[in-house]
Order: sequence, then C-alpha cells, then structure tokens
Amino acid sequence: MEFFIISLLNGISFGLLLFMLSSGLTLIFSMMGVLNFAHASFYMVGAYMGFAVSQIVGFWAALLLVPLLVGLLGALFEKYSLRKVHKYGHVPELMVTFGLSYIILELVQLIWGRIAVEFRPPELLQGSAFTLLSQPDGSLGFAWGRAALEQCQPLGTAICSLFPATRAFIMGVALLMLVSLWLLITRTRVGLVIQAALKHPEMVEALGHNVPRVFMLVFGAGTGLAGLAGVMGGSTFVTEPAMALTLGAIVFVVVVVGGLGSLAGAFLASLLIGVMQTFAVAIDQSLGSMLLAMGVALSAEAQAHELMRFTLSKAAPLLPFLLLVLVLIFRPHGLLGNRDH
Amino acid sequence: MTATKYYQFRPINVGRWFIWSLFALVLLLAPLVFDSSIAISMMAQMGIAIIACLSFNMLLGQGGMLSFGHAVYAGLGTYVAMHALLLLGDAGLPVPAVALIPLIGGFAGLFFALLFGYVTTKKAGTAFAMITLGVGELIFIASMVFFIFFGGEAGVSADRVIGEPFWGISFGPLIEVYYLIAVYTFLCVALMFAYTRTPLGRIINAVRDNPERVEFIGYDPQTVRYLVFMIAGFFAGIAGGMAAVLFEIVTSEVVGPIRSGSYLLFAFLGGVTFFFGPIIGGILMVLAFVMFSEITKAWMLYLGLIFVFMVMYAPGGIAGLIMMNLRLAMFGRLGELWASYLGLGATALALLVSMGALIEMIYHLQLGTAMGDVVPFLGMSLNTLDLDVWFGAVFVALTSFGLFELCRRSFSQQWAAIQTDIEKEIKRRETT
Amino acid sequence: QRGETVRIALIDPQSGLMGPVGINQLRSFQFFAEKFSGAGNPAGVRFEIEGFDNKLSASETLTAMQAAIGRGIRFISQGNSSGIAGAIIEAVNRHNSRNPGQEVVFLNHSAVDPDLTNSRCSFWHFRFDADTSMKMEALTTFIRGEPTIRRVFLINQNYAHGHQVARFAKEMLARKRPDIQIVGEDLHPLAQVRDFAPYVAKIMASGADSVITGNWGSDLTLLIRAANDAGYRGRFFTYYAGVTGTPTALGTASEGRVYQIAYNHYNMGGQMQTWMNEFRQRFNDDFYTGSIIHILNALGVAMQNARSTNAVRVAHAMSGLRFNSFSGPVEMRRADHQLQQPLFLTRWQRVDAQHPYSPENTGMTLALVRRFDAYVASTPTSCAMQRPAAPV
Amino acid sequence: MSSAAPYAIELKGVCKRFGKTEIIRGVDLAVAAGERVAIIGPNGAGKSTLFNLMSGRFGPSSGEIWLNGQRIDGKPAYAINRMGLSRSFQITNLFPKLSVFENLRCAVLWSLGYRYTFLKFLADLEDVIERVDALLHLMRLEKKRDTLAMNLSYAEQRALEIGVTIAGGAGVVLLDEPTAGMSKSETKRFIDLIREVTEGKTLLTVEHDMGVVFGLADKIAVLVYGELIAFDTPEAVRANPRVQEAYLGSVLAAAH
Amino acid sequence: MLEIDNLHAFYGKSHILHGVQFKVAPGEIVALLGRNGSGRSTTAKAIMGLVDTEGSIVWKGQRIGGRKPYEVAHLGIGYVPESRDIFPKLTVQQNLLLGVKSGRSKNSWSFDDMYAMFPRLKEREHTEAGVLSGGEQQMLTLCRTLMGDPELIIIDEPTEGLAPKIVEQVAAFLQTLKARRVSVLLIEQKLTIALQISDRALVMGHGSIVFDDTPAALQENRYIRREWLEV
Ligand SMILES: Nc1ncnc2c1ncn2[C@@H]1O[C@H](COP(=O)(O)OP(=O)(O)OP(=O)(O)O)[C@@H](O)[C@H]1O
Ligand SMILES: Nc1ncnc2c1ncn2[C@@H]1O[C@H](COP(=O)(O)OP(=O)(O)OP(=O)(O)O)[C@@H](O)[C@H]1O
Ligand SMILES: CC(C)C[C@H](N)C(=O)O
Ligand SMILES: [Mg+2]
Ligand SMILES: [Mg+2]
Repeated sequence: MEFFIISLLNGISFGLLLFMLSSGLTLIFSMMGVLNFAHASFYMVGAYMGFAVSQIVGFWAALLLVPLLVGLLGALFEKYSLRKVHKYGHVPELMVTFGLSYIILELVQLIWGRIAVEFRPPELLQGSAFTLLSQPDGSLGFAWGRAALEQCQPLGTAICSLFPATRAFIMGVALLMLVSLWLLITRTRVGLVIQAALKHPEMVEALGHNVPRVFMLVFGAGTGLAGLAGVMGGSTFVTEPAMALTLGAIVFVVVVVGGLGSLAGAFLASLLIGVMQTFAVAIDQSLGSMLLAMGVALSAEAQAHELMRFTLSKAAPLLPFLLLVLVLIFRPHGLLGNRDH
Repeated sequence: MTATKYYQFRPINVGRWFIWSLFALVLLLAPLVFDSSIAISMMAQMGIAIIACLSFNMLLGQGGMLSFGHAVYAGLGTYVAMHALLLLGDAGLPVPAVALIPLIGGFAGLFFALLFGYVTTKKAGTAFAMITLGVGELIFIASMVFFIFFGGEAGVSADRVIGEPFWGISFGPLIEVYYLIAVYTFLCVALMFAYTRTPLGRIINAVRDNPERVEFIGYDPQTVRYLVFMIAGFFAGIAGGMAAVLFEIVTSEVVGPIRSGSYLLFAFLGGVTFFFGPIIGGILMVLAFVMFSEITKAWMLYLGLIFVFMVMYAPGGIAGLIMMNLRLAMFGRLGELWASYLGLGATALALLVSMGALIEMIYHLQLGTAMGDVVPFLGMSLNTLDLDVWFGAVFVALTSFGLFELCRRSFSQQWAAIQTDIEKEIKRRETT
Repeated sequence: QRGETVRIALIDPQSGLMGPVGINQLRSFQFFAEKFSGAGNPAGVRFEIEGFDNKLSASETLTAMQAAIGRGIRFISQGNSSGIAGAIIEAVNRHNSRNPGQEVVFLNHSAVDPDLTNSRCSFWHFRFDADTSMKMEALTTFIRGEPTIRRVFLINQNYAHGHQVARFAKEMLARKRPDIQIVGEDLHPLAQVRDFAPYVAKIMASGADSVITGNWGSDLTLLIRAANDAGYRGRFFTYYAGVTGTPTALGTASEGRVYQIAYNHYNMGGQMQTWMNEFRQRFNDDFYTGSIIHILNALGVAMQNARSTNAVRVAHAMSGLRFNSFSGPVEMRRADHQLQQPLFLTRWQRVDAQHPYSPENTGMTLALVRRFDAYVASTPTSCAMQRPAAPV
Repeated sequence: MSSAAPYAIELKGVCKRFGKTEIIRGVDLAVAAGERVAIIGPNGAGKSTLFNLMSGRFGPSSGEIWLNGQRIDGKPAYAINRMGLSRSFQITNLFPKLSVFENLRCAVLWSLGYRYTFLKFLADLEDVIERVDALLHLMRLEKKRDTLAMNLSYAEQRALEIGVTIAGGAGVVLLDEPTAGMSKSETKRFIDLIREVTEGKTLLTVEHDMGVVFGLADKIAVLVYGELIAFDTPEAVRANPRVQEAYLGSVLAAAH
Repeated sequence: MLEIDNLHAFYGKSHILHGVQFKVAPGEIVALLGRNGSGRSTTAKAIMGLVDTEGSIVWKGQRIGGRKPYEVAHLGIGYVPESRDIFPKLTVQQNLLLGVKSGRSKNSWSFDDMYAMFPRLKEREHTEAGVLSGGEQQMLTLCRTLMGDPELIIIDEPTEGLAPKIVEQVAAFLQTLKARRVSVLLIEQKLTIALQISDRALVMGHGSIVFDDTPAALQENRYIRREWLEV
C-alpha cells in the first residue's frame, strides 16, 4: 500500500515537472504557432544557471532570478532571430529553434563542461517532506518530515518510506504555475491578440496592437517557465548536458498527447505520462508470465525467449511514445485539443 | 509551336547529359585524387549521406512532410542489412552476394515505411512531424531494449568478407567498398531525379502546396503521401544498407533522434527547394562530422551558428544561394558584385578567425587545461594565460564585425538594385 | 626499443553521464604514463596516451579505433562497457587478419564480462581487471558467512556486464546460500535513468535486506542517492562504489551499509598510497582504476622481454606473463588472457588511522573487510584461443 | 433510377447541420445534363455549403445526392471528382509554388489515367501536354505558362482557378463566385470565357452579380436560409416577389 | 484632417504610387475609384504604414509617414482591408473584441450597435468566424474596425461578394457614419453606390490621382470615365 502511494506521488511529481516544461511550450505554441524545439534547452539553461547563480546568491534567490534571466534570453532570441524568420513560415521557425538547441547545448558545455555538475537543493529541501510508516500488521502511519529512527526498521518495527522534500516542492510550484497561467490566459486579452496575429499580423497591427512586442513577451514568458522548471528539475535530478535531449522528446509527447495548444490537455497528459512511467517500472509482469497466467502453455524454451521475458518495467521508457502514436491515430487532436493546426 | 518545343528541349538535354557524365566521372576518379584511406572512407560516407539526405528531401522539400524520424528507415535498413550479412556469411554464399546487401537494406526500409507510414502519412503538417518524432523515439528506445535484433549497446556487427575473392574482389579493401557505394550512389541519385519527373513526383508537389485542392482534382492526398513515404523509405534503406557494408557495425544511434535531426539539418543547409541541395547537404554532413570534428572540439557550436544564420538570411540553403547567383550570372550582372563579395569575404574571414580563436581558447580552458596553456590555432599558438591574446582576439572580432556589417549593408543595397533591374528585364521580356 | 615512444589510444566516454569516469581514467593513464616512462619501466620506453571520446557508443568506438590506427597507434585501451569491449575484440580480430603487419592489441582495463575471456576470447585481447565471475566468487564467499542476509534484490544495468552480474549472483548464491531468497530483479537501461525513485520504491516494497548491483557511474550514484532519500536501510553489495561521484552520493548516510568487491581499494598503503595522494593533489580527483598500473607494468616487462615495441611481439610476450604490480605478483593467464590477481572486499565507513584515505573529501573511506588470494577467486575458462604463429 | 437519362446532379431532401445550427434545410434540386444553373441567395444562405456537399468536402447530415445516376453523398471528394464532378472555390485555391503549366498538368493527370504512376516520365506524356496546351490557350494564359501561380495577378489566378477546375474534363462543373473581385469590364470578358469553356457541360454557379447571373444561366435557383424558394427561368425569378424581398432589394437590383 | 502630398509607395523594389495627393475633411465621405491594379489598395496600406512610403502623410497636423501600423491605428484611423482578414479561429464576438483598442475607456460604438446594424452577426455571435459565409465575414470586418472608434475609416471594397440587398444596407450604414462625424475613405468598384453616397470622388490611374471633384462632376466628365474607369 505504501508502495502504491509513494509510487503514485513519485509519478505525480515527475508528471508535474513535465507539466512545468510543457506549459511553457504550450503557451508558445498556442499563441505563436511556433513549435519551440529549443524549449528543453532553455530548461537546461535554467538548471545550469540555477547551479551558477545559487552559488552566488543562494538557491532561493536563484529560484526567482533564473526564470527572469532565462526569459530574457528567450525574449532576446525572439527579437533578434526568430522574428526575422517569421515571414518564411513555420518550418523555418522551427528550424531556427532547432539550430538554437545545438548552440545552447554547446555553449552550456563550453561554460560548464561535458559532465554533470553537482547542483544540490538547499538544506531545507534536502530532507524529506513526510514519512509513510508501514507496520508489519499492515497498518499505515504518517509523519511529517523524517520519522524518528526508533520507529523504523531495523530499530523499530515499521518500514519507513520517506518522500523527498524536493519532490513535494516541485508539486507545489507546478500547481501554483497552473493556476497563474490559467488566470493569465483567460483573464487577459493578450491571448486573443496573439492568436489573431498568427493568422493576420498586419490586420492586428492595423487594429492597434503592438504585435512584435507581444510575441516577444510570450516567448520570454514561455522560456522563463522552462527556466523555472530547470532550476527545480536540475536540483532534484541531474544537471548535465543530455538533460535537454532526454526530456525534450517527452515534453513534445506531453504537448501533443494533451492536444497542441491546450493547457489543460498538457496538464492531464503530464500527469498521465508521469504516473504511467513510474508504475510501469514497478510492474514485473512479462509477456511470458502474462500468457502463463492466462493459461497458455509455454515450453521452457519459449519461456526463456527474450520476447517472453520482456517485462513491462523494461518497456517503461517506450510507453510515452507508444501513447503518442496511439493517441495521434485515434484522436489526432490529442486528448483535449480541438483545433487543427 | 513545335518549333519552339524543339529549341526548348535540345540544349537542356545536352546540359543534362553533361552533368550526369561529369557526376559519374567524379565518382570514378575521386579515389585516385584523394587516395588516403581516411579520404576514401569519407567519400564512401558521403555517398551514403547524399542518398539519405535526398531521400529525406523527397519528404520535406518535395512533399512538405517534415520528418523527425527519417533515421528510422535508414537505420532499420542498416540493421536488417547487417543481419543479412551475417546470414550470408553463415550460408556460405559467394562474395558477389554482398553487392546486394544495400538492396536488402532498401527493401527493409521500404517494409518499415509501409508499416509505419500507414499511420504517419494519415496526417500532414505538425501532426505528421509529431508522429514521425514519436515513431522515431519509439524505435530508438526499442533499439536499446530489445536485444535479439538490435544487439543492445554493443550493436550488431558482421564481417563483410564472406568468402574467397571473386574475380579478385572480396569487398575487404576499402576501395572495393567505395566503388560499390559509388555505383549505388549514382544509380540512386539518377532514380530519385527521374522520379521527380513522373506523375507521382509532381503530384506530391501539389499535395505539399495545397492538399485540399488535390482532392478536387481526383487524387487522395493520403495515398500520395503514403506512396512517396515508401519510396523515400526505400532509398533511405539503401543508404542504410550501404552503411552496413562500410562500417560492419551498427548501434542504436543510427535510428536515433540525433541522426534524424542531422538529416533534417543538412538537407536544409544544402537547400530543400532544389533537387541538388541535399547532395551538397550530404557532402557537408560528412565533412562536418568527420573533418570538422577533428579540427575543432567546438564544431557543433559552429554548425549550430551557421545553421541559424542560414535559416535567417538564406532560407533556400546553399543551393538557393547558388541559384540566386546563377540567376545574376545569366543576366550578366554577377560581375558587378565581385568587389562586394571580396569585402564581405575578407571581413567575414577576419570575423570567423577571431571568433574561432576566442571559442577555441574558451574550449581549451574548459576541457584541456591539464594539457598545457597553449592552443594551436591555424598555425598560431595561442596562450590562454596571455591577456594580450584575448584582447587582440576580441579587438579583431569587434572591428571585423563592424566592417562586415558595413559591407553587408552596401551589398544588400546593391543586390536589391540588381534584383529590381532583373525583375524589370523579365517583365520586359514577358511583354515582348 | 629503449627510448622508443609507445602510443596508447584510450577510447572511452569523455562526455555524457558516464563522462566523469572516462575523464578520470584518461587522467589516470596520463598520470601513470608520466610515472612509468623512461626509467620507470624495464624496457625504457616512453608512454604516450591519446584520448578518444566514444560517447559510450560501439560504432563511435570503432570509428575512433580506425582513426587511431590511421595515426599509427597499435595499442588500444578501453574498459567502460563490456558490450563495447566485445565489439572492439571483433574489430581487432578482423583488422589484424585483413592487415597483416599492422596488428593492434587491445588492453582491456575494466570491461569485466566473463564471456570476453571465455566464449569470445581472442589472442589480441588482454584483461587486467578481474572478471565478474571472479568478483562474484569472492563476494558470495563473504555472503556465505553472513546469516543476516536473507532477502536479496538484484538491480543491474541492462547490458552485457549487468546481465552477467545478475546471472552469477543467482548461480553462486544458489550454490553457496540456497536459503537466500531473490526477492526482486531489475535491469534498467545503461546510462539513461535519471530518476531512480521508482526502482527504490520497488526495492523497499520487496522487503529486501540487501541489494547486489554491478552498476557504475551515474547509475550507481543516482541509485544510492535515491535510496538514501527514500530512507532505505538495507545493505548494498557493489562492484564500483569508489568511482567518481559515487562516494559523494554515499555520504554519511550509507555508513556501514555499502560494500565493494574489487582488485584494489583506497588504502593499499606503500607506493600506491603516495601515488594516490599525488594524483588527488594534481587533479582534485581520486585514482581508482588500478588496472592502468597493471597495464603499464605488463607492457614494460613484455617489451623488455620481446626487445621490441611491435604489437605482435609484445602480445606474445604478454601471454602468460608473470609480473609484479601494486597488489603483488600477478599473472596474465596464457589460456584466456585474464589477469589472475588478489581481490579485496571493503566497506564504507568513517576514516580512521588505519584507513586514512578519504575520497571526494567525504570524511569516509572504504575499509578492508577481507582479502581473497588470487587462487580463491580464480575461475576456470572455456577459452579455445587461436594463437598466431610467434614472429621470429 | 427509373428514367432513361438520369439528371446530371440531383439532391433529394439534403440537410446539413453544423453543431446545432441547420444550414441546409432539406433542399431538392435536379439539374439536367447540359443545363446552366445559377444559384443566388443572401449572404450566409448556404450556397457555398451546398457546393461543399455536392463536391464531397463534407457529407450531408441527411438526404441523398446523385451524380449521373450514381449516389455520391458520403463519398470522399477525390472519388466524386473521379466520377465527373469538379468545382472551383470562392477563395482562390491553387498550387502556389507550381507554375501555371504544372497546375494544369496536375489537374489533367488523373483523368487521362496516369494516377499514381512513377514509372513514366511526364515529359513523355504527349496527350497530357497537348491537353494542357489547349487549356492554356483556352484560358488565355499562354504567356504565363511558366509563371508560378502565386505570382499571377488576381484575375489571372481566377482564370487559372477555372482552368484547373475544368482540366479534368468533368461533365458537371461547379463555380463558386467566379467573377468576385473583378471590375465590370473584366467580368464581361470572363463570362464569355466561362461560357466558352463549359460548352456542353452541366454548369452550376454561385453569383451575386446579377449581370453575370442573367447573362449566363438557363435557370436560377434561389436559396434563402438553407431553403430553395425558387428554381425557374431568369425572367420568372426576377419577377418573383419573394425573391425580390429576400434578396434582390429594390433600387439597386433594378440598376443592374 | 488627412492630408496626403506627393506620396510614393513601394513593394520591395516595385514602385507603385507616384506622387499621390489628396485631402479628406472631417465628416466627409471620399470615394477613391479606379481600375483593378491602379493602386487604390496600396494607398490605403500606405496610410496605415503597411508598405514602405516616401512623401508626406499628415493626420491632424501630425506626420504619420513611416509610423508603425498600431501607432497609426491609435491615432484614430481605422482600416478595413479588401482581403477581410477575419481571425478564423476566434468567435465573432472575439473578433469584435479585438477591434477595441487597449487603454481606452469610452467608446462611441458598442457590441449592441453592431448587432443592431447586422442582426445576422448577432445570430452567429459565438461561432468561429472562419466558417462564416463570405458576406458575413465582410460585415464582421466592418464592425471590427468600428469597434476601435476611428475618426477616419478607410474601407477597401466593402461590397464585394455581398448580396444586393446587403449592399444597400452598407451604403446606408456609411451615411450613418458620416452623421456621426466619422470621415470615410471609400475604395470602390461599384460606381453606382460610390457616387450615390460620397461627397467627393477621386479617380486613380497608374499610381496617381487623375481626378478630384464632386461625384456630379465625375458623372459629367465622360473623358475621365472612359479613360480611367472603363476598359
Ligand atoms: N463548418 C461550418 N461550421 C459551422 N457553420 C458553418 C460552417 N460552414 C458554413 N457555416 C455557416 O453556414 C452558413 C452558410 O454559409 P455559406 O458559406 O454556404 O454561405 P453562402 O451562401 O455561400 O454565402 P456568401 O454568399 O456570403 O458566400 C453561414 O452562416 C456559415 O456561418
Ligand atoms: N504585395 C505586393 N507585392 C508586389 N506588388 C503588389 C503587391 N500588392 C499589389 N501589388 C501591385 O501593386 C499594384 C497596385 O495594386 P493595388 O492592390 O493597390 O490595386 P487596386 O487599385 O486596389 O486594385 P484591385 O481592384 O485589384 O484591388 C498592382 O499592379 C499590383 O500588382
Ligand atoms: C569501467 C567499468 C565500470 C565497466 C564495467 N565493469 C563493464 O564491464 O562494462
Ligand atoms: Mg459563399
Ligand atoms: Mg484593391
């Protein structure tokens, strides 16, 4: 039982981190129509900057500063590069962000090296948020922070599962972000202006809206969110040059599965993928054992075959992409998407 | 009417014969000029890259299908070809069978394109791009999970020498493999070019431009995309099959997103709007990966910068630049620009060298301090501890940037003026 | 041969998650190449090391190998990932048969898959680490005397080495401690996992009191960090607790619960200790790949015996060579080219007078629990080696 | 179908709903082969929607559509096109990056049986080239043969739009506001052109320009709010008070 | 109020307007006539800052040549393009909302005014504008620009694609605008209405103004009509 709860929480917290990233991507896509291939790269920049800045001013100040810095970088990129290719259409737009991801990767390696850096969360977050105590009699206990040592095995009787504070923190920030983003989009006219400008930028300008500035702000905001996710993700997991690539693909999956441009969809898909992947790791069922359970007779030789021994836990990394392909086949607009872009 | 036709066709065909013969000749003679083993291996890799990029461009440039998973078809082609090579070795078939390995790769590519293309080509645009990304990642991850077929991180390797030499050919020596690849390259390029001149090759252009309207002239755009996807998969597979023979090992990165990304990047750099663009792209790809990466550790940075600037200022790629200048030449106006080009070239070179020096020094500080403080750069030795060197590099970079910008401005004015003249000239010719 | 330069290509990851390990080894090689050059070796040759980054990819490795051979290098060294080592063996076999006169020799410093010296053994391959079966032999010998170990969880990387660790652990435990229950077994992708929390949750749920893992690099670092974060209190039996980054991850939380089985350890004393201190002074990093010393020792002696630096002659001279190294006399077994050497089981604990060396300034160290003589850990080989004729 | 010569196009009780709003509310319309019919009606009456239904852009919510005696509702657009119905668009809808010649060539290919082939060269297809040259001549676009469609002037684009529509030789042609955006004089020229190129075919057009309507059509159908309120000869329709009230208005209509 | 003098305009390199010159007074309806391609739309775009220009455009005493379109719009000039440019994915109401300029409190036009004028729009209020019929889209564009409360509205071919009855409505509507002291620069093809409602008629030919007088005078001037308006 406590395994289920902890796994669920692990899944949700990972999912929420994914959401932090995908929300920025969704923002940029739904408003500007740009599939920002460098989005995860901004996430990485956020992590590395978080690492560097927190050494100077401490983690908490970095948490505030870095998203601003990364957002500024994003805005500058929009102003001096992306804007110039806007007139050529969406493919070249995508291409510059694609090129940018190479540049960012190299610059990061240039500044911080090719191997992981030691970016650890501050003292406050290094502990645990709470402990689940599972007693031998099957009952479940709960304690804030770290449970007293004498309660836990080997001194005590209970198996204590700690839930790391960093993960709890990620969850909190992501939820906060969801709410504020939702407010921003539904309570302001910026969203409308930008969607309209996608189609007929000149017309929107002729109606009196400063389109380039709005685009720049949106891009800055989106990348800023990625930067924030970077500080959190980098300190919780690993800060290393490949972090953009590994997460980048999954973030695209999230955004597409949720429905391009749908914030709620991205939220749903993030949680789904986070939880799904965590639980898949936990399940040791293999194809062979499932067939056996279903009463199919398998020779010993067949049971030893790789395919038959293929467990769900090994398939865990495959699942998001399988989900993507399936969703696109059966619901081409994604779970909550309704538009055809 | 018929008379004009005659005159329109004749000279073009002569030109075409000339170009194709030249191409064959280059393939034939290249290894005599560049005869080191590294050079021959690079040229063989170029053949492979050319076919892969061209087949990629069947999708992007000609069909408007932005694929993020093209490596899947080339890569699976390599895997299947590698297994086939292993089987050949076991079956004791004669050596010439090896020459068919690329074809086996091609059929594998075709098969997988048939399989995955069915779902991917249902959609166009962003949805297509995303499904190819998904399928690409799926196969990439599967390649690290399923051992029997993909061989895990050790990959699958095979010996291309499967028996005693046949007419003196064993495919052991690199040069023999080079000529095998050269033959395939020539044939594939010719076939892919021919394809652009067929009904399907043209209709896919129409599907790219306006899939909706295509339906109202009798074509099912999905079917068109699917067919083209399979043809592209076939050629990609051939490229993959050739890689199997050349490298004798295959690991999962051949189906990975980075490889897919390189096809995209270099096809685009070469230029996707012209048939020959990706050929340039393929050659650049090998130059970059093999030579560039030897020369400087920062090559990916240069590549990224070049790419971004290309997209910003020359979205037609190198082929686009060539054609633009060719147009000028055809109107006899290229000559006027030589001074500007010289200025641009010189300032750009100075900028490049100084930036290069800076980047190299920074890289050195980051990566190699254990090996001393001196960076060799274009025959100079830069001491990373010497402030003067840094100052000098920054100074040169800034001034050359300023001068470059000046040159660029005057150049773009001149360019615009010439273009206006040409437009007028065209109008005039049209009306007369 | 005196005064000649012997160039060795080290082809290992120098970037990515496993980069720190490869970089450490490159530095170790360069450090000891200096120490052992000239008068430092009986043949009086100069060692020169060239590093190649293979990004932990087999095909990149072979490309790098071609480049190295193209530059006239005849000694190739690699060790991170047994899968890649296997690919090198095949490529070297192929190359040597196609290019007589340009033979190269593969000096394996750390790839420990037993198959490499059994079913896939090659005359051109020499292993200076102790293979998995040897280490597991020693480890299970220790476990036999630990009655508190009852429930074991196996977690390993999904590739040649990880598979072998799992396989030998099951085999040997079944033989030596049939009462031990394997409560779970996991294989995860190599150098891919960033979040081990789900795996740790699984370990905790299984009720395992011990974990056996052949993980190395980030795969061990992150595993142990996640285990500590989640409050796991069981014991870890590892192969590579001393590798870059791992000591920091172990921290004080793992005190007394993490074991390492290896052919060397932090507190070997003597000359080794001075070297290690000097290495740390110079690179702010710890030296742990002791097999590098074996390699340079063996090359020096073999070149002296062969009176040549020619790869074929040196290979013949190394086959069956007995020489002295940091752990005493060792032997490159002629039958399979597996170095026979003593093994050490160590445990993570605070530094003290006898165990002064503290990796990564953790204030902790690996203290010797038990030494196993070479014959104890030695395992038989099934290698049927094809030996080329010795040059005259 | 009992009658010997089936109608070229026949709608039976066709309805179309988008969400809750019913746009086409049960239209019955039968056009005999060779007839020229203009469809008029206020903005938003559903004229273009009707074309979309006939050409297979979307299927009707209920009702049947027959083409030359074959039922076509629910079929995809390309299938309907292959059966001999072709349409133009109110908003120009071409292949912008192909030349005029290529635009027409693409439109011709299917009907001459070349389909998806990639084993023949386009340059060798004499019949295709001949047909395209004829079309170029017909549409007065010879001079623009190699100009990209996107570089054409508006009127030329409209001409090409019609050229692409008739290229396949379809027997039933639907033209959606073919003269919109043209000046009066150009419009005149255009009507003649349309008349010429649709000779012997069944033609349906949507128009707001009464000059065009009366100049071109044998019969006029009036669609108001998704219902057909009249289908008769031009004179009868002009005289129909309901039509005047719903559509034509007073003074201006007279002026045309 | 709007004074244009010696205006030249360019699309990239092609020179389209050659020294255009005219004025629009407050509350005046000025018709700008001419053949296809004579440069009328370009004039409108030039005023809005949507094409490169040389020469002087003065609006209420202020030079606005070279300003950004949104700046021009904020100064009180509204523009209805011939291409309509509705925002297809937004609803009718959202389209109208976008017409309202940011940072303005009072507005002389409300949603209800618009819906009263074209009840058809009210019916389709929450529909995506992209699926509106051609004519409905035309109405929407008109209203959208009005929501920005312009003092001068430039309307490019407002009656194209409209049913004759609606054309009448539009004509009537333009006169209400005039009653509210909004100036109108009307670019039209259909001479009949243009001459009916306008105070002054301009005729454009080959990128310059070739006639500037009352509609009545234009009716009289057969030469101008033959040379510059008919084919
Ligand atoms: N896909 C759709 N979804 C919802 N409503 C639609 C859709 N397509 C058309 N409509 C509605 O159907 C009605 C009829 O549109 P249609 O385009 O057929 O009009 P029309 O008669 O061609 O008018 P016009 O002469 O102005 O072009 C319009 O009110 C339009 O809003
Ligand atoms: N984007 C553009 N690029 C280049 N030339 C253009 C562009 N738009 C218009 N032109 C040219 O400018 C000239 C004037 O066009 P404009 O649209 O102003 O004419 P108009 O009087 O409004 O005619 P219409 O009745 O066709 O709307 C035409 O010759 C046209 O070909
Ligand atoms: C360097 C080592 C950790 C490598 C590992 N033992 C292997 O065989 O793959
Ligand atoms: Mg319509
Ligand atoms: Mg106009």
